[in-house]
Amino acid sequence: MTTVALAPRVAEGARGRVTIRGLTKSFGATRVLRGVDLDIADGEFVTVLGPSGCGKSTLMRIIAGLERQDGGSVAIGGRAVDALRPDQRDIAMVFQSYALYPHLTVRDNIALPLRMRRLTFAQRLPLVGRLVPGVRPTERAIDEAVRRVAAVLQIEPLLARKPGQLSGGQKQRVAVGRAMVREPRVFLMDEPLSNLDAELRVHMRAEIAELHRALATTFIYVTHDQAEAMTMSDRVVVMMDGRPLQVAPPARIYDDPEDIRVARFVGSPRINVLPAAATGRGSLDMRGLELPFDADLAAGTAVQAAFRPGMATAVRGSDPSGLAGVLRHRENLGSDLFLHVALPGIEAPVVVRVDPTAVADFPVGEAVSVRVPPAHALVFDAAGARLRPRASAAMRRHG
Amino acid sequence: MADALALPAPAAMRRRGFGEAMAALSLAGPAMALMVLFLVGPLVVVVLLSATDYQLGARSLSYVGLANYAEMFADRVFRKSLENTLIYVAIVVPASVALGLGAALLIEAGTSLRAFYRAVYFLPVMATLIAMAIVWEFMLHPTLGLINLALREIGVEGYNWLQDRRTALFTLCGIGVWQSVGFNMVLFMAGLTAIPGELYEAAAVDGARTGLDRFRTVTWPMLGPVTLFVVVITAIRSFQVFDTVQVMTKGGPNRATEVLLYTMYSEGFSFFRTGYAAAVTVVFLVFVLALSLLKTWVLNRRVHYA
Amino acid sequence: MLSRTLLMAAAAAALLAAPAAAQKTKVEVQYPLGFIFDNVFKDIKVEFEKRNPDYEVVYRPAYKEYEDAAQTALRQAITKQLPDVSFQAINLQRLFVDRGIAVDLGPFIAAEKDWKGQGYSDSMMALGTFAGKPYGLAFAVSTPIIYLNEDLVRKAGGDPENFPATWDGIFELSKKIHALGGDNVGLYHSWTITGNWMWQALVMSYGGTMMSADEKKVAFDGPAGQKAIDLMGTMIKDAKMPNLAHEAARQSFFAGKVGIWTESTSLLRVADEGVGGKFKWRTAVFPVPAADGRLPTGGAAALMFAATPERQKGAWAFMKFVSGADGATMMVKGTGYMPPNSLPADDPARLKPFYATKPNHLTSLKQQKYMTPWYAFPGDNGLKIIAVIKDHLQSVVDGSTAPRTALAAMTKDVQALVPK
Amino acid sequence: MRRPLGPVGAVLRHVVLMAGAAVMLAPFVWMVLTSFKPQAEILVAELRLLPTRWAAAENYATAMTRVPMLRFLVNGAVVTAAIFVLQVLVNLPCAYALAKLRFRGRGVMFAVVLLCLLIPHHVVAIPIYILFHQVGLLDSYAALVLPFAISVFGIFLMRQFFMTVPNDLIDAARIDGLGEFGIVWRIMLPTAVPAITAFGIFSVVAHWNDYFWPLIVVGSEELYTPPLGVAFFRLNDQGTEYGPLMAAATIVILPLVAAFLVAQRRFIEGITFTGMKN
Repeated sequence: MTTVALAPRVAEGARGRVTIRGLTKSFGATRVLRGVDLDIADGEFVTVLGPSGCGKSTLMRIIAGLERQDGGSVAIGGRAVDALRPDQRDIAMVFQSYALYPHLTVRDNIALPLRMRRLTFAQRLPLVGRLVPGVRPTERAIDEAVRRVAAVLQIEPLLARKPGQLSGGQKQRVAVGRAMVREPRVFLMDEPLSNLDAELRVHMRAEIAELHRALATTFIYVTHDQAEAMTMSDRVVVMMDGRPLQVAPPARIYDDPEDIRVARFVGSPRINVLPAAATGRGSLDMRGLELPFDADLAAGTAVQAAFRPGMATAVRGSDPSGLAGVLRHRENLGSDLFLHVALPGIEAPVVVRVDPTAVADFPVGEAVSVRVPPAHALVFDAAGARLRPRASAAMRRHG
Repeated sequence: MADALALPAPAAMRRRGFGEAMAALSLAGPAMALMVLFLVGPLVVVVLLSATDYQLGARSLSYVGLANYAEMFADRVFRKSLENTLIYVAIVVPASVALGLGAALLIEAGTSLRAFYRAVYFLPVMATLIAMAIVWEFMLHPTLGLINLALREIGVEGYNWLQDRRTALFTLCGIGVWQSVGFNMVLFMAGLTAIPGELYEAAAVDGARTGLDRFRTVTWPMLGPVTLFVVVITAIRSFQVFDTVQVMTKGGPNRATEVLLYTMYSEGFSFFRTGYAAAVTVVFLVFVLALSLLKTWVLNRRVHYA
Repeated sequence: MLSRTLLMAAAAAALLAAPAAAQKTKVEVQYPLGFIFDNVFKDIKVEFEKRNPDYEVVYRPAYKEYEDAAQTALRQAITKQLPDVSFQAINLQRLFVDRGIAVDLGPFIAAEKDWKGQGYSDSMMALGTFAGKPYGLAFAVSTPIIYLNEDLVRKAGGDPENFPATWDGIFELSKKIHALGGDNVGLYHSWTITGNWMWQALVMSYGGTMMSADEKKVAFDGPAGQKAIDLMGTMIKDAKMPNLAHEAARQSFFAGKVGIWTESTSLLRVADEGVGGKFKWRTAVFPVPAADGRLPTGGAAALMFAATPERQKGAWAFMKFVSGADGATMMVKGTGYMPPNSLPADDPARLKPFYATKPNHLTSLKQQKYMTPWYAFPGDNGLKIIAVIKDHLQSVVDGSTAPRTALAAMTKDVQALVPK
Repeated sequence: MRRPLGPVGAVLRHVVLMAGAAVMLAPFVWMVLTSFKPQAEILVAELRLLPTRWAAAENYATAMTRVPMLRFLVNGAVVTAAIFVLQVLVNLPCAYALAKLRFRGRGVMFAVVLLCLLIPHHVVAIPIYILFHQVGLLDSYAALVLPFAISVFGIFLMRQFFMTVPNDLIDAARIDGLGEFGIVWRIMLPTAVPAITAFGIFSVVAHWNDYFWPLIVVGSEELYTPPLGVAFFRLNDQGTEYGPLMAAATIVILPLVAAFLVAQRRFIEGITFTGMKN
């Protein structure tokens, strides 16, 4: 997929714009979507990220028209599509299981959507359809389109095979090809990489990102894998409990989460969260350690302070400027060394990244102190909403 | 704009929902209509008919309550029929299940000629029973039949198998067993292949040395549910014995081979006593229904569905 | 069997020639007991079509036996596929009359000139008359007679010329034949014939009836019936009658293994062919022990099932022909039945010379004085009653039930099936 | 999977299985041999396997011509094929709807299917007979075929199979522009070929061999199916001409047995598969 021969589509501004308003959906007593609003610009690559059961797949299926919403609306290209069948919405979808028709060859799989729209019912009839006038030129055009797509995806040698004879990666490409061939306004991708092995997944990530750049079509991509979200998207929608928590570019999601659930979901190892309390004098008390934090908090207000393992440092022995604990376990990944430090009275250990060359400095069972640079501490209120110091809060409004 | 969009399009959406229901209805509709016409409706009708004195072709009928049932249980032919059917089931089920299991185990115990044996034992399942009944009738002919000729070769006096009231029913049982062994055998084979090989290895590690040990510790417990299932469906099939009786003995001699379905057939379609035949049908239904429910229960325990 | 193949071929040819024959009106006919009647009906078709060129006779596959004939026709009535003319057992005509299937022949007879003059005697017409209306035209009538293997009888010390007229004498002879050893059978009484005909014969020969005069109560358990059932018991126990199927017994007689065989007169021609000169045989009269003893008239009558006037015309023409003097002549020569029609027996151009050369055929004629209608049970359960009687008699013949016990059970079961 | 038998066990296995095989095969062998013998050799009461004079041609010719045997075979083929085609046309869409569509009343519908599974066909014979009598359908091809157009077992089996088809496949088809009918015939039908084959074998075997229903509804010889035909043949000659009779029996069982011998594995799998669910 190194060269994309498909000409980027002439921008029509709103062509691939997706507008979602107040979308709600329940399955029985379970509320799956609790009011989703989303604006996706034409040509944008948006990833919907969330744990399983957060409603991200339902959201995608409603956009596709495969599921009916209880309330709210979806517009594609400025036109409400709620009453339209999936095939009338001008979208294409790549499924997690690829959903290739097992009885059709790769060629026929890719050609099927074109046949369905370009041929009449009579022309599609088996055997006799061939005799209906006008079939031949259309079939030729379809065949041409299939070949073009196959060339782009480099699956020409596979065209005569059936899906059962393909590897996972090949199937994935065919599925993408079937979506591409109809030149939709919006590509919907439902965890398209999750059935691939780790190595192939990394490779396909790059290909999809490249494909998006080449097609410049709107991509809506659903995944529970943060790496995919972070590496490919223009913007990420982090969804939880049927609601988008934050919609932002990947870096912002990681560095500047709006909600503790977002902070917890994104990043590996997980972010460390410790209870803290406002001192009432522009700082927080985190287990006896004072963190400067300029916010309007009454003294004693319970908050949660969080910091990513890579942002803290660890020193052997006890250190008054750090949180005192005991080293329980070391995780040496070669590139990184993660220390799991147990703090008294806290169940989950705090994880800190250190330079792996320093492994000898940290014997298991010894006392370790964790230092948290105040600038890298993220503060959330008891309910999990982000708290910001006064200055940066003002700044953020323009950001 | 946002507000305008936020309004759902209820009419349009309802239309789409309606469309899906319509699609489901048109897909399932023909089957459902036929189901009512040919299964549910007739089931109700047969129960209702059993409370009437309807005669096929008659212009009227009247309600007689349980009179048909009273007559039935007082009728020697019916009691004989019920008794014979139960005897038939009681013989054919254990015999054909045991032989089917034995054949499956023996065939699977080795590799040579496996396909041959399987095909041979299965052949009677495929062959048109009515044609084979005629062949059996010839084989059982008192003077010209293979069986008596073969018996005479070894110095045994044969019987007039189908004409003798002492042997007729058992002869039919024998044909029933012959016909269903192969069917049970393949079901058992399917059950055998479903037993993971590791279990035999585990049993060997745990000290099961002889074939009997292996059978008792692994094969039999694993085949248990299959066996129960095979027993029940063989019972259901045996309850429906008809072809051999109709063509070979017509229920005779002296009702010695009268069975439920034949009673129903002769009452309904030879004597045209439709109401009475419906009552016989209801009794037949009760037995088969009980067995079918048992089967569903067995199936439910074994594989999860619905 | 070759003739049947020819028949099929002829039918096929007729089918191919359909356009040419399209003008002819078809008369669809169905009759029972193909092994007795096939030849006769083949000839009748030829002769009838010669005399009635407007009609074409089409035969349906023959009914196996009388009960099968009735069942099939009743079912055909339901599927509306009745033949135009159907031959049914004399005692089963009632089923079709009661159900309104058979057509009243009164108007057709009324339109005929000198009906009686054509040989239809009152006694014969009575066989097909119900509630005062004629429905059936008797076609072939029979009585039970005795077939005897002269060779075996002689070997056992009997005299075929002076064959015993009593059961006791017959049993005595039977025992002697049985004592000859081998697999020789002294006596076979064809008790299964159409379920109850022979039973009626025994009961009636002792002066009994099947039902009370008002047809409400079973009467065959009276003294006559008791004698009859005891007689059957004696046949089994003393006269050593084996428990054979009817067909097997017939084959055995033809093979020369049965000494005394009670059977319908209808099988005379079949027996001629079956025995084929292997041994000498003759017929004798059936014992009628009681002074008021009777014998039921077996045989078949033609019923009209045709529904449209067009079809009825053809059906009537055919019925008239088969039961008339010439049809009866062909039938008698080809079977063993007695003629229904009074004309041919004494007609030198018809049966007189035939009877002169076939003394076996005369036995039944000698019994004419005993003839009484073959009783038809009332109500809808006629067929079932026949089956019930057959079952109970079977239990006597196979020795599983004492005769009197069986009679009591049979009485009870039949009583339950007749209208109250 | 199991340990191989020792030499004694192996021999014993063959001895027992061969004895069983002889019993299973005896009627077939006797039937075929008898169909080669002239009447005179059949009627001798002694055990002789091979004919001294071969009468195969006569016997089979008689079997084919005395009754319209060819017609019966064609009837059998037409009726079984019609039943199977109708079964697919009627039951496949229903199974799809029950497996993959959400609509009100689906639960009730499926419950009815499960209930109907418990009804043996013999039970509804009388009412259907009366129904056909009322509408004048008795003694017709329709009477032979129509009652079997609905196969709740087929619905059940297909539904079970469709449950295993990923929903994604159906969604993909919807997005590609297929309607629900299109999905049934263009996607589900080809996908379900193995299950349909198994069901087809089950259906064909059952209806080619069926005797009960044709016996009841058919009166005219022209409509006889092979089982009725061979029974009719037997009645027709008083059951004494065994050579042609055995030839007729051979002819009737031949199509299925031949198909079975050719595609043994498939037949056994089909019957096992349906048998386990039935």
